[in-house]
Amino acid sequence: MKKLMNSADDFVDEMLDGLVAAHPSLVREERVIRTTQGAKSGKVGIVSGGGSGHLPLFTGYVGRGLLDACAIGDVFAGPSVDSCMAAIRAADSGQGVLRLYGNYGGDRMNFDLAGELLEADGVRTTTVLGTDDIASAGPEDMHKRRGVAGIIYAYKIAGAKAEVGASLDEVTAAAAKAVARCRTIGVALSPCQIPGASKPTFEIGPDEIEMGMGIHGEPGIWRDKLRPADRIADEMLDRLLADPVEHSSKRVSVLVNSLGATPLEELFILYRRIAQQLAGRGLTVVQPLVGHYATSMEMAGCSVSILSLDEELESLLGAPAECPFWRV
Amino acid sequence: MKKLMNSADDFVDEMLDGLVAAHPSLVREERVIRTTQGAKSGKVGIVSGGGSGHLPLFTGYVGRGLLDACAIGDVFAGPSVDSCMAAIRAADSGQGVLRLYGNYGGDRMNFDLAGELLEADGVRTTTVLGTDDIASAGPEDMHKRRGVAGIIYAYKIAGAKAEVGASLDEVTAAAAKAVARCRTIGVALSPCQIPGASKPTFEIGPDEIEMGMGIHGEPGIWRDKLRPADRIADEMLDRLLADPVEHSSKRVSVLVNSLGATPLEELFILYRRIAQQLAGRGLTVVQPLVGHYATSMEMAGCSVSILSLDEELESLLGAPAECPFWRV
Amino acid sequence: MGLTAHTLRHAVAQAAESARRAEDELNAADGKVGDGDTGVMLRRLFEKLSAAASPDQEDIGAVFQSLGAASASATGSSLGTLVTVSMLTLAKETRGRSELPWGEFGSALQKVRDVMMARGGATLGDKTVVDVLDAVATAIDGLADPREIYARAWLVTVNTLDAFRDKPNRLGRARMFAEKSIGLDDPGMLAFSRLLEGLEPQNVR
Amino acid sequence: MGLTAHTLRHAVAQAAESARRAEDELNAADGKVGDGDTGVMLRRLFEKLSAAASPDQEDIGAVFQSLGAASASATGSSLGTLVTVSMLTLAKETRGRSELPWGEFGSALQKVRDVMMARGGATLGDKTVVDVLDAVATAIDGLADPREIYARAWLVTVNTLDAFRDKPNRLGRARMFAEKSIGLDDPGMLAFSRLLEGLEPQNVR
Ligand SMILES: Nc1ncnc2c1ncn2[C@@H]1O[C@H](COP(=O)(O)OP(=O)(O)O)[C@@H](O)[C@H]1O
Ligand SMILES: Nc1ncnc2c1ncn2[C@@H]1O[C@H](COP(=O)(O)OP(=O)(O)O)[C@@H](O)[C@H]1O
Ligand SMILES: [Mg+2]
Ligand SMILES: [Mg+2]
Ligand SMILES: [Mg+2]
Ligand SMILES: [Mg+2]
Repeated sequence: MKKLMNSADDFVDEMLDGLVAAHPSLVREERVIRTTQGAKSGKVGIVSGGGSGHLPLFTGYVGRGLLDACAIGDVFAGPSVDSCMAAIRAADSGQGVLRLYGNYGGDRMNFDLAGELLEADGVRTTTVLGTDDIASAGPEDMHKRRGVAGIIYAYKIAGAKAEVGASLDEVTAAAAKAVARCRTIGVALSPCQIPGASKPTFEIGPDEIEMGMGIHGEPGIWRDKLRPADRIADEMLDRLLADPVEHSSKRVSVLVNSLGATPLEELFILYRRIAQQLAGRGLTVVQPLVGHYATSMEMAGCSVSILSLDEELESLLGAPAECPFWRV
Repeated sequence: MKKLMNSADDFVDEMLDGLVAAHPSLVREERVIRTTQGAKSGKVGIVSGGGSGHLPLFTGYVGRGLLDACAIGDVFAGPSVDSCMAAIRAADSGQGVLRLYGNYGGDRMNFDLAGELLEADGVRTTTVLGTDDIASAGPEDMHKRRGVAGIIYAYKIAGAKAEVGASLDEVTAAAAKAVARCRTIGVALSPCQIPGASKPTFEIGPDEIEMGMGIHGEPGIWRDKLRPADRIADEMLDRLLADPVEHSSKRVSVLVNSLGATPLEELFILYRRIAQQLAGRGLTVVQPLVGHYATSMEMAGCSVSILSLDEELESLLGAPAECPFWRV
Repeated sequence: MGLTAHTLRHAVAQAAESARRAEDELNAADGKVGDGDTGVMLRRLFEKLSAAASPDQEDIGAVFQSLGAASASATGSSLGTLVTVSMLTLAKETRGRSELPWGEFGSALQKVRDVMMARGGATLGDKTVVDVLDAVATAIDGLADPREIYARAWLVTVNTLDAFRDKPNRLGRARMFAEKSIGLDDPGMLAFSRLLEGLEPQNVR
Repeated sequence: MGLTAHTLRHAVAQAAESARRAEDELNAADGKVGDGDTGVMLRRLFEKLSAAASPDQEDIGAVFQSLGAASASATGSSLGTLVTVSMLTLAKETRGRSELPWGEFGSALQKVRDVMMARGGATLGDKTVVDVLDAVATAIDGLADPREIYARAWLVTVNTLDAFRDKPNRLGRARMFAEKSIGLDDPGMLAFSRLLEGLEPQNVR
């Protein structure tokens, strides 16, 4: 796969340099991106992080009403312990910091270790893990599920909660509620390639799709011939709505997200069907999102996320927020 | 190439349905997208249009301080005469309408014919054609150049001018100035495929790139092996800055645009270099744009646009504006 | 004798059938020099035209007018728009008449050629649909026997394709591929020939 | 006799060289069950570790500490983070000492295994780097002759790879590929074997 890059080893650092050059609201310090103003005094901090290769995730969501700082690793590798520590420090104004990131082994080791090392300095941290990918484990193994695109809802909701002066526990509870009420499923059409790797993350036939495949190419639920968009949308929605959500509600937000190469045209074709189907089930869509929100570089495919709202979540979702890739 | 769609014949209409379902600020009437509020009384109208397959172009730029309406054709085909007429009518509040679209044969025939047919009804129209693609003809044949991503600068500038109550002639002049001071060049890495077509728009080797290729696969300046991103960025910039611009200035805006499959990571790697090089030449970058602004579905590659600013253009560029894909 | 509303409707239905059959071939021809959509565009367009030619019209100008209107709403591709202006031109020429005499057919086609050139900016020799239309319009000028018109039209169409095959395209998207286009048929000219070929000569009476 | 700061630095340099040589092989192994980056990660990590092992330190605990610090800043991959915690553990074990006696080597590795399991959540039998480390730590327990230690370590490493090859991966990314992973070496275990293989036994004295 062709990449516009200089070298695999410089891929992430050059990407980060470009990101902050284009977005003066962001500052780079090694493998940490934070807001230019720094931790807002009196506000609980929120950090996230993960591997590179998922832009706008994770660094692109640093901004007012969203993340305060973000630790970023090599492509598809966790952020280093140092980066996690630095991100937490950057986000801390003394009110404590929520670590809000996807449920992946490497990321957890690093954020956990960072938190333990900082405890000695009196930094208070809590953790909420994104676990929205319903294809990665059954409902009985909810805690084993991976975090994918739906985590941006948790960013938004925790960010809005922190913005109004809520305590660390309250912000943590809001993030946990957002995760608990969000479900995502993806479908993959073509792989991507890690810079420096000798081949793509997986192979798939020229007429095949894989339902439920993960954003790093983790195997999904089935692989079969491509079928009409409406049938794919229906199956994704059926699976999402069949997954049990405590207190599921009649008002939802929907995110139809490109994994990279899938163009907006196709996302809108899917969204059209999803909106029809949700309306048919008596569900009202609030603040839908259609676009590139969490990608795997040049991978083709998409994910659909549903966030089941309650009054609190809906008002937090609608609160003003601003980062380079999302503004409310 | 795999596409998430139902049928080639329904591709555009279903895409438009999804677009307006996701964005309540837009209304669809057949093959026209307009603002929900309709033509603003006392304001000059601005319409654009072109073939589908370039989202966010063209329909995604309908909004306050940008386009009032947009006529949209089949994938890579011009909008029909009827759509052009309907878009112009939708944009007209009696102050006349600027037709602002890319310089392609089919589009011109249709917008011209539409204008002539509407003249009988007393609708005043003017035309400014996007001609920013420097690879499509030499500076001596400026009027033969195709319009590509740089047209969004003309949208923004004409839109801001209209918003402050300027006359049709003034809005037209502002758009013409933006076009005259904007230059774009693209590089293609892989093709796209028109829904229903039997094969991709062009063929290119697994390690090749083509400098200057057009957004529909029109041949470029050279085709050769992939090279480091910095060398590509340098050549694109050299070509852009070597192209004569009347009153070129020391303040520029830059748009680094993905043609579709090329991910944000790579765009930022390019932008990093471009920003360095521009600074090295004593140029100041104002409001850079890096992302998916004018695509060709799943085509891989990117374009770089430079807009040479003066005081008027800079203030119009910075004026508030809002559409689903760009907010200032 | 001449072209009546009935004959015209029948011809449009035949053209729709021809366009359907030629879809892949025309896409492929356009794929070599353009964006590969001539066939799908033409098939979709003639589906709509065929539906738009309402069966109860006697005024041939009115039929051409509805075809023009349908085309104006159905397509915006270069070739499609030239079909639109052709239909609108023929509508103007035949308004209020119940037939277009065969003897006037050639000069009507010359008018169509002229508006196409005015609208699209092509000049003769650019290797576009205009060149084959010009050749046909000239060749049948003054002829009044529909069988002879058809035979001459078919002959010059084939000859014009042959004559232009080894010239470069000078207009439209194919212009960019000027050198590559040598040895290839222009998709618009080829489309014209496929539509003509599909008209049953016995209907042209 | 034991592991000194000098020997450790030399071993790290050798490991960096081994990681460079094994980069493609490890990427390929990880490509079959994971995301294909074990090799590139390890090569980059050991480049940085090799640069971080400053030549003027006599305190072996201080050398381990700088290796741990370098690793903590250089990598966040699963395997890389396990290297980080290993180095930090060994730093704690050897702080202020100029050598780690060979007789204590096995028990030090057992501590490393334990922190790896605590940090990463793996259990024995999951087919991860932990399994080969456990086998080695157990096999060399109490041995004091470096040549014997190396020989035993190499033997059980090979045996452990053999023993696990036909079992499914139960942890990390490879867990998702449990069935597919049967018959394949775990990339982390394979990495361990390549690094060990590259250590010149004559240096281990
Ligand atoms: N300006 C023009 N004047 C005359 N004929 C044209 C013109 N532009 C295109 N054509 C004809 O149309 C054909 C291409 O049709 P089509 O593929 O439908 O258009 P598009 O280029 O919009 O995809 C060309 O082969 C040529 O014969
Ligand atoms: N939680 C864990 N505990 C023990 N070993 C692990 C764990 N996670 C991964 N590993 C080891 O790391 C190897 C993968 O390393 P690497 O490719 O660098 O990680 P990543 O999965 O982050 O890309 C696995 O083969 C396994 O041996
Ligand atoms: Mg990895
Ligand atoms: Mg076309
Ligand atoms: Mg075409
Ligand atoms: Mg890996």
